[in-house]
Amino acid sequence: MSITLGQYLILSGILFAVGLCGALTRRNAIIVLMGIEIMFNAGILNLVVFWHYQHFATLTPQMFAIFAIAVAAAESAIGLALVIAIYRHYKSVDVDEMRALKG
Amino acid sequence: MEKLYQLLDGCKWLANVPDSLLSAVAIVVPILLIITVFPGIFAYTTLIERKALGRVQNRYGPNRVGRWGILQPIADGVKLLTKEDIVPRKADKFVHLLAPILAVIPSLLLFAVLPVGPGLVPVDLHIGILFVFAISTASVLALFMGGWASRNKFSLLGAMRAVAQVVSYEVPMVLAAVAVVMAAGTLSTVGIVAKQSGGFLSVTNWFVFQPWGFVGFVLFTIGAMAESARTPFDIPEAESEIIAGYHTEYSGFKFALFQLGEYLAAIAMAGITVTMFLGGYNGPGVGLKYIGPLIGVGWFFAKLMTIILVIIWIRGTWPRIRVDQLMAFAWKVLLPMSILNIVAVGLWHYMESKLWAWLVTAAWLLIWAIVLTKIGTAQNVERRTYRYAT
Amino acid sequence: MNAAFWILSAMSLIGALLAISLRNLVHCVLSLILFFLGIAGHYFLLRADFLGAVQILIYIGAVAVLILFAIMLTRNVTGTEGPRELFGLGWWTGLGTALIVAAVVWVTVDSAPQAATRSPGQAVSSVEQIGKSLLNQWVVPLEVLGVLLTAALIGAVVIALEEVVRRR
Amino acid sequence: MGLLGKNLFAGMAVTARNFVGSYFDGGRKERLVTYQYPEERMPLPENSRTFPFLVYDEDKDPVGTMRCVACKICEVECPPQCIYIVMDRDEKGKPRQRPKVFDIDISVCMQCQICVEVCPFEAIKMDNDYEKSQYGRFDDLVEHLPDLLKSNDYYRQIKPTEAGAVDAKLKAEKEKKAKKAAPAVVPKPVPAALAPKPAAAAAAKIAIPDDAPFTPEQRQWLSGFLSALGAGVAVPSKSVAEASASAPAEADASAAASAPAAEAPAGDWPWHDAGMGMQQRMDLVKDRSFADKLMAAMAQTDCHACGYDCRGYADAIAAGSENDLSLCLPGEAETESMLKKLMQEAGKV
Repeated sequence: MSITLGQYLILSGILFAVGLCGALTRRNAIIVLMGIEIMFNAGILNLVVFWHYQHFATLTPQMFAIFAIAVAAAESAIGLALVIAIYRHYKSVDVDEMRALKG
Repeated sequence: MEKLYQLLDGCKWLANVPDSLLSAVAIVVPILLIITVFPGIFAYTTLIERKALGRVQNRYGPNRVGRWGILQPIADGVKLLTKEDIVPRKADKFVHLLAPILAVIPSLLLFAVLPVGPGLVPVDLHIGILFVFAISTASVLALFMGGWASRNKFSLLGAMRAVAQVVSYEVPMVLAAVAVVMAAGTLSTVGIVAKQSGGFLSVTNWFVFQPWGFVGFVLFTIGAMAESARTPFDIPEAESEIIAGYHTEYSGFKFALFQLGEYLAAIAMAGITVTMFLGGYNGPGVGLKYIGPLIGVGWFFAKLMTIILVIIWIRGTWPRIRVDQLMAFAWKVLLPMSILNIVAVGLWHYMESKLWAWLVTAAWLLIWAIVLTKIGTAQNVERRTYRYAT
Repeated sequence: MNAAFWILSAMSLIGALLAISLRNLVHCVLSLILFFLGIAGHYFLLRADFLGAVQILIYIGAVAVLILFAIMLTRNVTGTEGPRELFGLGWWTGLGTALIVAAVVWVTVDSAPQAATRSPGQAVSSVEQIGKSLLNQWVVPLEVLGVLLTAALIGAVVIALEEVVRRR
Repeated sequence: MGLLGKNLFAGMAVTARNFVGSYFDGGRKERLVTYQYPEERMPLPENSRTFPFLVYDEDKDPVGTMRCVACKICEVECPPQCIYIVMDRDEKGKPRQRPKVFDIDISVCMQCQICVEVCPFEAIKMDNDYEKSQYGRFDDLVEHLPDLLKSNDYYRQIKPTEAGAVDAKLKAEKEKKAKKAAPAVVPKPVPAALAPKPAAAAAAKIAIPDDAPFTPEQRQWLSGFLSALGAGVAVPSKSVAEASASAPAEADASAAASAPAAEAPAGDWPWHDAGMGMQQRMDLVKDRSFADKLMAAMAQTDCHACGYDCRGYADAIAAGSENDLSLCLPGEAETESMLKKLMQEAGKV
């Protein structure tokens, strides 16, 4: 019984949920960023799964995945730079303390 | 592996053996070969290095254990195995243990795509070179974890320096490899070596004899040396400044693993240089009927050893350069040079008459080389002025 | 085939779960790396080798190291947190939403007609084709991506160094 | 900015030449500097020194022909006090001029060669054998008499020039002593074992000029030290520093030549023989002068440990200028008690 599309979808769904849970519950900004990374990866995994099961003849899903990975990497770089700048201002990376919008 | 598998499948007296066993054997034999041959080369490279450095400094290398110190690596191995393995009290036990293992795994994986002889490649990935670079970036983590886990300021400093150095020399190395991939048209190492075969005595087609190939060769070797923290770039374990860098707090077997990982990475990178620029197993006599592949393997290891000897020779001569010069050299000289090298390959590829192509690319690269070395090194090598705290 | 799938998914699940639940930050990053390895394994399993190699190269090689550096620069270097501030104020809301999302996914997948199993035919994923199509049909997104990456590069540097410049 | 240019490769050429040279240069010694230790040794310069050893003259009877007379000067002078001597006594308790126990703790010895310089009998010399490592740290590293005894030929072999000078000096003294003893009555037959022991150089008491800025106590020590050095022409005009600065061997020769001591011929003192027992000597001086009695109580070795020779010390005590009776080291308690007894009898104390 080879692996079906459904099983892969469930897997990426769970991973997405785990990433979301991490991003929402944890206080440390870096762990939030990690959660976002996990969500990104779950999404891209979905892409590749659909390419593998249904659209293997074309290359567009893979292209899409490559661009998504690149954007995700750029996003995490910017996110971490923001965290460092905020840390310098607030002297802590605790998400709950970042209330004031004043720069 | 596939070739070995077909070989096994083909011969008659193995016919009744179940197919899965054949494929299992076809997988296990190359793995066993990698695990025995290359650590063996590692052991004897350490001996050759110590003897060569000794002879350069007018003294004998180790000659006490065995005839000319032949058994010295074994003696070192046993010593390191029996040494007490000290873990600092405050160290992060799990990460402290994991770091050496992570240092060795990528180095061994690198050998999976190395074409040792015609048809003798453990696995022929069609994303060979990309796989090599993906794995070698993973070794960066081992450095960092080693330095971080031992909770010691010096090793943390060493780890940060090592990571910065490896990451910043990764870029020119990848771009130098891109030039070769463009010329060879494929990412797979076997394809690249095949592209370099033929020609007079199957030597003239090596990429190193093309202008862009030579520049690529130089850039790649510098990058490889910097990545395995050898010769002029051994800042991470500069004894004088920070004791032994990230593996200060390691002793006994874990230290041996770290050394194994480092040296294997250096040997693997030398192997990749041989594959990409010096025509892998190509050499006079590879084409012969029966003994051709054997001569091919001989050529591969001969080139590998010459590169290792050159690296050792450089280690015996050149001074260590400062961290800021190290970084400046990477970003200001190597990176632009490798991008220009890619342009040169493009030119070479699309010009019909290869002679003209050769001349134009050579001129192009020469001009840029002079310009860059003038600009690049002009600022950063002069004496640093120390402003004392006012 | 099946065994590989289960091992890899177990690896990535454990990696993801640990990444968000451990106290020691560095251990979190290590489990995140385990997660990335699991996903890369999945890509290889699905015959998308180029993506697998790219995933290892970009995520494990760069993003993980980036997060490690971020940890070094922000927290006290030991990287451990007390139990008190492990979970945020409204942590249970986060958990609730995550569960709802998981339930929705589960329901949709189950109710959907049994999707086809692995369809036969030669998968198109050799590096050569990817390279060619990247520079033929996809050349505009590629250039846009290049511009985006340089913008991200410069932006990250400017944000991170903002403070240092003004202080002198 | 020579670094990043041509010089990098010039450096490589140098190391290459060095590397190749070390193999094909006929392995000339100066190219590879290492001595393969256990197989080949580094040749030691002649006056290199490690630990002291005791010299004996004839191989057939090392303990007998040992030059050391157990006068304990080296034991006293040794800065880290690592020498321990017990004088050999025959069954009657008469001191035989030889150490029964002579220990040197080579883990304490700092190889300063002072014992060699202060020994008036050229009995102790510095060896250059450095392979003396042992397993134990304490008693293994104490060298006893049998280990210390080495022949004069060994000494001549390891330090030819120095040994030659010492032999010449000893021969000269022997002739001088023989010449002086010949005209007088033939000295009592001394047991063969002791005969060849050369008498101490009869250097006169060193008179330190009066204007020299020393307290009496320092003066007394200094003169002892100087005479022990066997040096010093006792010409009052020459300053002390210059006297002691001259090399002991050369000065000693001049001292022997111009010894002004108005010294009675040795024959006149039948008791002046270290081999005789205390009682025997006392019988000889029963009817002699008080000074002679005091002299007979001495150990008769003229070893200058007291700062004088035996005659001088006795005269000093008799004249009252010297009131410390315990200076005669070889005599040990025996001489001291005899001196006290004589002083009480004479009512001087």
